[in-house]
Amino acid sequence: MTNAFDDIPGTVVFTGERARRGRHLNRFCMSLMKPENRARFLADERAYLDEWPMTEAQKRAVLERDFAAMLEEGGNIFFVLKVAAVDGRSTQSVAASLAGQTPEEYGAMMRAGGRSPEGLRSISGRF
Amino acid sequence: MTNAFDDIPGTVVFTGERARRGRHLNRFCMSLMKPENRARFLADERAYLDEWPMTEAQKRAVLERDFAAMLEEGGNIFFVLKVAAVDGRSTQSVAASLAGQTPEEYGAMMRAGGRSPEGLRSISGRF
Amino acid sequence: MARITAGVGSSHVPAIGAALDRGRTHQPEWRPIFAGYEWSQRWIAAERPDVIILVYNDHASAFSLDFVPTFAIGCADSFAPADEGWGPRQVPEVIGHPELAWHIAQSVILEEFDLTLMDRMDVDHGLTVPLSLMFGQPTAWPVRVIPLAVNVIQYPAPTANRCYRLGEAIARAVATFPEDLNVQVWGTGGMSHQLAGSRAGLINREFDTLFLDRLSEAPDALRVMPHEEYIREAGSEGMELIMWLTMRGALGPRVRELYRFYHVPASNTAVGHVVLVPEETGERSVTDDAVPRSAAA
Amino acid sequence: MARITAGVGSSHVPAIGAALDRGRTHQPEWRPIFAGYEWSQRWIAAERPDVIILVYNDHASAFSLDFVPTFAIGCADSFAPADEGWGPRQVPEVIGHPELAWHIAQSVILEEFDLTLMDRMDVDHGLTVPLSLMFGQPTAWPVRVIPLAVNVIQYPAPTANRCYRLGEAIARAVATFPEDLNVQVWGTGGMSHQLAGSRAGLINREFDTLFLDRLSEAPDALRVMPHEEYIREAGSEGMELIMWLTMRGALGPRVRELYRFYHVPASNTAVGHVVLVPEETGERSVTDDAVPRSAAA
Ligand SMILES: [Fe+3]
Ligand SMILES: [Fe+3]
Repeated sequence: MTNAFDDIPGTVVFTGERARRGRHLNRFCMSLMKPENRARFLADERAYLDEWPMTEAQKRAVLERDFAAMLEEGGNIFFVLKVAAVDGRSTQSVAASLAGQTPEEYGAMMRAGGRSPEGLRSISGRF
Repeated sequence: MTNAFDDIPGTVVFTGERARRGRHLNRFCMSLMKPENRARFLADERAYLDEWPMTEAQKRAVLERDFAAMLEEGGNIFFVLKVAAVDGRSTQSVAASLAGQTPEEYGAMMRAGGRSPEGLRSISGRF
Repeated sequence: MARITAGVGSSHVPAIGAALDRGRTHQPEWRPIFAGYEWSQRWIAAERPDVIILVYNDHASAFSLDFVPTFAIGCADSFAPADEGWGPRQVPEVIGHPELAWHIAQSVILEEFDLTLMDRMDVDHGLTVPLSLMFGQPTAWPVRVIPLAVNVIQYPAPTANRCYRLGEAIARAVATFPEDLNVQVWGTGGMSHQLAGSRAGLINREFDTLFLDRLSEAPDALRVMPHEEYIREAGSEGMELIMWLTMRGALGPRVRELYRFYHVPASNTAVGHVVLVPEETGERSVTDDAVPRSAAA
Repeated sequence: MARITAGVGSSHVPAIGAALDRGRTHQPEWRPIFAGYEWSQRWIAAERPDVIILVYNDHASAFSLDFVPTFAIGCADSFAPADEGWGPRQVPEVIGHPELAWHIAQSVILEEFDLTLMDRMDVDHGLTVPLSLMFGQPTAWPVRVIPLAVNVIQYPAPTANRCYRLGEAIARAVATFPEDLNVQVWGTGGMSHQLAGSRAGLINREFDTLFLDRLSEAPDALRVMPHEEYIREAGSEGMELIMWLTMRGALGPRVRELYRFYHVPASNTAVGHVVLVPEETGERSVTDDAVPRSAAA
């Protein structure tokens, strides 16, 4: 099913199709809510990931902390942020990496009023 | 809040007020979904019940398998039936005890077409 | 395009499942009930639906009282039979249809139905007993199933009218699903019965008959009936009948009743069963030596 | 009788909670934000509401994707602050109002809103950060809270119109609660911000201003805006703004804006805050040296 928001550039809307694709990735992320799981994950990330029926691409995205790839593979932003929390990493630094900016560039952009919507409303140019 | 169904005789409608009153009784019942909890309960019923913040009246109702009292104390019928399941006891025998009938009387009544609604529609006599 | 070709109403008494699972179908107590579904088993074998949207209620199996959704749709790939306290029924796993389930969810939420989306849910006798009655004991269910769980055990349940309107919205959603699918909607629960309270054992054959008549011919009368009237006439658990209205709402304004069965008792319950087809597609759906509307027992 | 006396809109950025909890409120980055709530802290200290119906969304704290309710109302006696991955916030337990919560649930379900009833639910920054902004750091929250969680993280969220209509239904329910209670409704989330995707960092001050203007004066224009327009203009997470419409719907047709604050940024987000009163009770509600409508920052 195509959706009206497919026309919005650089924007991941978490549809049912993404939820299905990312089911086990997101369940893995949710497991990091428990301190004992966070400890087990940090002790041996690969072994912990191998307990989940995730795709290799999903596991690699987690191991490499590639948040754009996690979203691409069906991760929901609020679930993959739990991987950042394990690292003690801020939401802002994740947002920067999703934007392809350094944390410094991104932080400066936000302090200057954020990213303007101009030119970022529509792929088709309708808006 | 009074409800229209308060006028129906011999009928427990599981309202929010009952849900609040029976919260821990029903949670105890739900715990019996797990085989290990069923075993622990049967091994020492009183000790298992004492793990729950239930009222003494609720605990006594369970120990005595007084299903009418369980409903009175906020039990939901489908939750208290889990206590019967632990005993390997049928739903029909619980229904009989709620009706104040022997299982034989109740079974015969059901085979004969069940309890007639005549005279059992309304306390006020409006129906 | 996907299309809704028929609706099935059926009681979902746990003792019926136990009788089947323990090989008691030929005992005098149970034989009439299974006999009452023989026509429907032949009918559905010929109909070969691809998907059943199965409206039922959970009985303290998947949901505790910590979390009571009014309407919950199962979007998972599969659903395991629940352990209801004496081990799960030995019936096949229920295979879902996540693409259609998500399509329905999206469509009806945007039409302002406030569904809860379930990606993991065990299904209890409310769902598996009707499958057993209609399909017997296969090694795998010959159909995909989208579970739609309705709260009827914590007051207040949705209104009868809301259940009907959800059925209408589901029909609109199915009609826009691009795949060619033969979809049935089932409503389960009832008929008259009561467990909770000293009136336990209530059976109201007169009301049940009226309900079945009106279900086909005058559903608006059933839509406006308040909960207390369902409880007064059909018993505290007989109120499950509101779930049949979701099935009915999905079939459109006019239907034809292909089959009816009614029997008292199964354990504490009156057993009722109907097969309905939308009037538009009624002719095409009669694919078998269909018994004209007949009341057994 | 219970009555709704005011509505509060507020962003609920987690970094604001962290700044407060770690004593960073006087750092240049954070000071303007906390300053922007000073008027409201004085206002609410004078208003002394008994209950807040707090509309917010869960962020993968209480709900996994296995179970996504469109609308979930908290009927429990209390709600613990959630561990969002770095330990729970050190804020007081949230005390509920189960009698009013159940009354609302019953009333709106019978009006055909399909709520999920929660008797156990941890509450995350979506609920606790607005409490902190409005009440500071007390040892106990000076108000009871009914959490109303709205799904905005799994597409599709409820429509903006549905959120508004739920607010209207809540107002009807509150008006029939027999106890004399001063009730506020809060809508939280937003304003414009985006995390998911390469457009991360989006801020749309023009849209946010328009939204705040229309919230008071022309809410119908916000009700009919489709999800894609919220996402396009306010960002994928800025769509949280639909929750403000439940607050707005609860206030009735005409409102007066007592206070407004807007600031960019808090971490990734534009911070917005309004205090609204129903036009009928507006006069009585002004109990302090109310700052006339003012845009800070
Ligand atoms: Fe049932
Ligand atoms: Fe949020």
